[in-house]
Amino acid sequence: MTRFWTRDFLIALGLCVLLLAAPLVTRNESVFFLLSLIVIWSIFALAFDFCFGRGGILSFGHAAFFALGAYGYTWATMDLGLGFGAGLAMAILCGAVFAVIVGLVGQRVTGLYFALLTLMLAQLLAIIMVTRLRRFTGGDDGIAGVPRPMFGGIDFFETVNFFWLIAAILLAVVVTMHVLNRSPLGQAIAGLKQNEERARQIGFNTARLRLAVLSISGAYSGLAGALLGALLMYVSPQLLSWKVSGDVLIMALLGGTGTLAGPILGVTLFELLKEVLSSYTEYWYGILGITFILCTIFLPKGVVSLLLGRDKSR
Amino acid sequence: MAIIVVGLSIGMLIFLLAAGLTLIFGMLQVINFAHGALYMLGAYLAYSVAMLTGSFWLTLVIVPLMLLVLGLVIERVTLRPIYDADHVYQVLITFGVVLVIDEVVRFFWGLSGRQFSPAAFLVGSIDIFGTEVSRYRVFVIVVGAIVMTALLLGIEKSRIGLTVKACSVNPDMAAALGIRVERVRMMVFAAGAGLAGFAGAIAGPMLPIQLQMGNAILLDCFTVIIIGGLGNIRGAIVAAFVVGMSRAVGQQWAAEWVDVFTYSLLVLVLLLKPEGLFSKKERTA
Amino acid sequence: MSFSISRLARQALLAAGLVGACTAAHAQDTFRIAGLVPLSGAFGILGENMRRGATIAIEERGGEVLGVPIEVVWDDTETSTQVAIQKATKAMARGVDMIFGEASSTTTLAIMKLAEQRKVPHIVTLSADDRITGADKSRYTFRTSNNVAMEVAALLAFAKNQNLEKMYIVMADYSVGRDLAKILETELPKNGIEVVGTEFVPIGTSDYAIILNKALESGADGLSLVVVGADVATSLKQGADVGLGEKMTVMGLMLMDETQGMVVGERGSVGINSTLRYHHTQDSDRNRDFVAAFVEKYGELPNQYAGEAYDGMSWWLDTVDATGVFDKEAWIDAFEGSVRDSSVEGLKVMRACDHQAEQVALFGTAVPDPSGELPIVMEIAESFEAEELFAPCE
Amino acid sequence: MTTSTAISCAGVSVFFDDFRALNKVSIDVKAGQVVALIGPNGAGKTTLLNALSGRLPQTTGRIMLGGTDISRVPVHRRAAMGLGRSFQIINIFPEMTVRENLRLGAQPHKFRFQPFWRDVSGWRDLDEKACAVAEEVELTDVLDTPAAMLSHGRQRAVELGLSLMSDPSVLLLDEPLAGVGQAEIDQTVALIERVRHGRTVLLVEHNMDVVMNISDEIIVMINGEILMRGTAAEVQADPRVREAYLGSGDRDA
Repeated sequence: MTRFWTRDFLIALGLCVLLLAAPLVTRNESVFFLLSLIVIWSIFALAFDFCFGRGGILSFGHAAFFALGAYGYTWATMDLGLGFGAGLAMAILCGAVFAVIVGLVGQRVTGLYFALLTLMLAQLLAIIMVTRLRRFTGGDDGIAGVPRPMFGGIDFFETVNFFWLIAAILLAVVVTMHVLNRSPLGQAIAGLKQNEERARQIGFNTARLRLAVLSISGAYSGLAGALLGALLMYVSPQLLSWKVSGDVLIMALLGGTGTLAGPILGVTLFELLKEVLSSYTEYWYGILGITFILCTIFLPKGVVSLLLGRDKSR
Repeated sequence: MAIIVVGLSIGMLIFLLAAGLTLIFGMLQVINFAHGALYMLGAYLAYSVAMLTGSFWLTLVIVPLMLLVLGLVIERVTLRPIYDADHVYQVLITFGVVLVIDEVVRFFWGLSGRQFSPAAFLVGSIDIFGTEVSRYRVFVIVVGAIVMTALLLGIEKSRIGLTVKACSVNPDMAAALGIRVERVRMMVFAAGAGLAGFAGAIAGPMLPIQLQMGNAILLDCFTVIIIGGLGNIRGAIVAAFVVGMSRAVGQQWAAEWVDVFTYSLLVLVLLLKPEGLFSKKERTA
Repeated sequence: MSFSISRLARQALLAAGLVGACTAAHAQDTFRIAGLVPLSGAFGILGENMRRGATIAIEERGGEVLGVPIEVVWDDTETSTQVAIQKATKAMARGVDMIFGEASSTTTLAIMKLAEQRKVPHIVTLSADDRITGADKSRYTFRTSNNVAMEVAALLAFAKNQNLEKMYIVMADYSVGRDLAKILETELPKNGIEVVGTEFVPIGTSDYAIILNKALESGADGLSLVVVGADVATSLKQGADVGLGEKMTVMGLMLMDETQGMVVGERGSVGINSTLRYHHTQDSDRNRDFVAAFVEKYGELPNQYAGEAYDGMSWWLDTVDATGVFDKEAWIDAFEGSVRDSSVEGLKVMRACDHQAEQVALFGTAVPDPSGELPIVMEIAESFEAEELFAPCE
Repeated sequence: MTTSTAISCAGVSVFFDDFRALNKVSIDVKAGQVVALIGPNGAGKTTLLNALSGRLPQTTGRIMLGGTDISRVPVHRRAAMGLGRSFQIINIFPEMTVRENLRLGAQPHKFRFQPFWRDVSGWRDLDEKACAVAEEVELTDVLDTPAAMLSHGRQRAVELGLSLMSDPSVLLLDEPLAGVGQAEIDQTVALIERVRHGRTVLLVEHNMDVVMNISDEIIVMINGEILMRGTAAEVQADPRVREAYLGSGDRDA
């Protein structure tokens, strides 16, 4: 805690730099596409882990924040005709606002029950968005033609350029999160996770702290959702599926929670594994499952523990 | 009348699954996401057993036993090594088990769905008070009721039930009393898997046997165990009927609103009585 | 720490290099096809058969077109539009010469937007949504199979020929379903059939017993059952319990075929009427050859998904081959207005105005399999000519 | 020594369903005093502390801190108003160092409005405050050790230090000697003697020697009610107290 340049932070930065440097090695578009997915899901996994690994709040419904971010961006850019920056702002707002709503609704509920509540709220939102709000969500069909950014005369339809942009955003996310974790608020959140009762007793308004955790996590999730919408140029309520919430949980835990490098590593491993396995075997799904089981048993602190050693907080 | 029979049969099927899920939660404090996959595997195995032996009744005996054994293996290989870790990791590992079971089913049975018929006298419909209802659904209700009674008696009256209760309420104390808690956990998980297999075999003639059947019913089971209270078997019984009947009644009058209604109810329960509608004990862990 | 990072980096670069090497190797010396079909999830069985049908089409021409080998990469879209879009974007980044797929209309609609942007020819052999060749039509997308409009026309004609009086409609609750219900509700009365009730059911409903019971008790003699995905099997299987097929004339779009019969079983299937995109008994030389090749390779008869996939793929490849040039725009120009008199289903014409194939529509009825191998086989009950089904191009 | 009341409650009851854990209890503690709550298990001592600190809502009754009614004030606000407490079971932030623990304890009070990008480790006055308290509770030598690695007695000191960081005028201590080894008891008692200066202390404790030594007054509770109140000598002499400890210790909440 004393040093600013913790090993975890350095590794996370290193991963970002590695990603940013990828275009120097290859010019292959499909590689960038894969890397773009890794970048976006890394932001999402970091957002999820801010909630779970930092704030100690388990959620099975993070897909809702992610999807609302994607839709917020879509509405801002397609319906309101706003630019990329305003679109991202809208996405962040949508994610954060819904997270606050979830937090307010679930004020009296904690632990596993809160996790189940988030799952059910996300399901409820999914059903309403598919069946009752077709006009705004495109129903099962979703909305195609979500724009990518346009500024500085750069063609962001070139996957490389878009990749550079989102990799820079990932870098910004990593840095801001690190700063946030070391800030008074970050310390208060750490206190909330380690001992909520005591945090309340020494004078923290833990209810409000939980809302802060959720809204920050929701905001980052919304940002990630918007970037995915822009990458695919498509959004649909399938983003709300509980599988999305499950995926991000798996990725974050696989990599190692409560760290910055862990979620990024988890996402990278997950996506690369999927990519490599599915090109070699039809049964990649099952092999992925076995890999998870083995990792959970033998690397309970995540892949990142291999790099951080036993003393992971330093 | 048809509504009642349909509602009860849905409720019974969900109960068979939710009972295992809630028992496992009570004992292991783990939400077993693989429960739906076990149920699906049970249905496919039932198909194969029915094809091989030609007997519907044999499937109802053999399949639960097979799943029971599989449950023992799964518990021993995946959950036991990480008992002491955070429960989230145990949930995560059940996700992994889902992927593996899905793959196994795809490997052995392929992508196409299957079906098999129940014993001949269960085919078709019978007339009850002037309405025609499916014989098989009546059978499901009867069998479900028998299993339900047996479970209740087993848990609340028998020695085994007491042991299980002791272990789930206070494992350390139980261990101090000489109960082998690890073994009890394993047995409970296996029993839950066996029940899931039984549910799969029962569902075979009534619902299409296909790869995604487990996912579809799992959310219903979550609904039931949340409304009934996690770990509460009596609550699960009542909640299964509430869900089953509300499905049936809902479809009769407003099919489009059934899902919205169900999830709203769930959210309300989680907010107002997170320990479940039918649990007395205050629990907000 | 630094050791592990460098190892990771090396692996990442290796992975990147592998893909890079593959794409760099062939510029125009292969014809690259991206097969985007669901191989897992609810539509996995559809995608698997589409893959088989298309594979026969490629193999029967020796795996070559325009004198270069065909390279197909099949990507599992996992029955999810989201995944499909990811795979499609990746495929286009790889640089492919054509896209084949998908099964679900929603996904196809999303993919065709991408294909249009990247100017890649896109062949659809299953998705039936009218928008694909209607409101959302694009220069790069062609449909060689049925659309919903013609299937509905066939359904209406079939209902009329059955001399039904009262119809009950059970409809999947999604946007296409809502539109369809409106069409049926206005068109059926014009044929002298009264609509006595319409029920919208959420996709993925696990129990249809109550809804089917309502239909039975409505006094209708006909039931239009339009459901999708796993719901088809669910509803029919549960209908079997109450003898649905015996008490009402049940008809629907893509409701029953031999594959579906295996899931539903004989009892729930016999007597169910459904549109058929293709049937292996169709009488044409090409069909006989195709069926023979298919049976030899896969050991079973081709179903409608396989048949339509074969038909679209072989038609397209023949057209491409005939142009003699490696030019996507030229292929598209050639395919517009192309006449296929030797398709497995007889004459097909690719309309230049909307890229929809004009063709026959079939209506089949499930009957017990005389050989006893399958629960049921489909018997073609009626066949409607293209002129009855299509309005001429404007 | 002033004679004003530091903390008091009137007619406070806490019911769990039909079980009355506290039944119309009224007490008042004068500023600067050390008052001990004793009684058999289940007498309602911890419940009373919980009601006073706001951890449990009281069913009936009123709680006053100084001259202010705090009956409906949430826990965290009571802490800000000068009410500190420690817990029977060690209740600290185990993964943090002692320094981080203490810093966190001061954060919600004097140092509330700080920009979010401010790095906690570069925060001088917060650090000084933490060091000052660490000195008071004799933890200076282990400032940068993770709290979980300390001995039980020293974790008690962290616990106490945490309660002091908000500069409380009233301290509620719940069994500060629970689990502390024989060797460390004197040390901990000395600590309590030190921190009581300038503060009011209400303490629950089972170690009678300690209670008799450090408290100005003793309140004996049984079955959710107050049995008697008096000096150490008065309590020791009262036959009812003896009977309460020997006779009716069967009630277990």
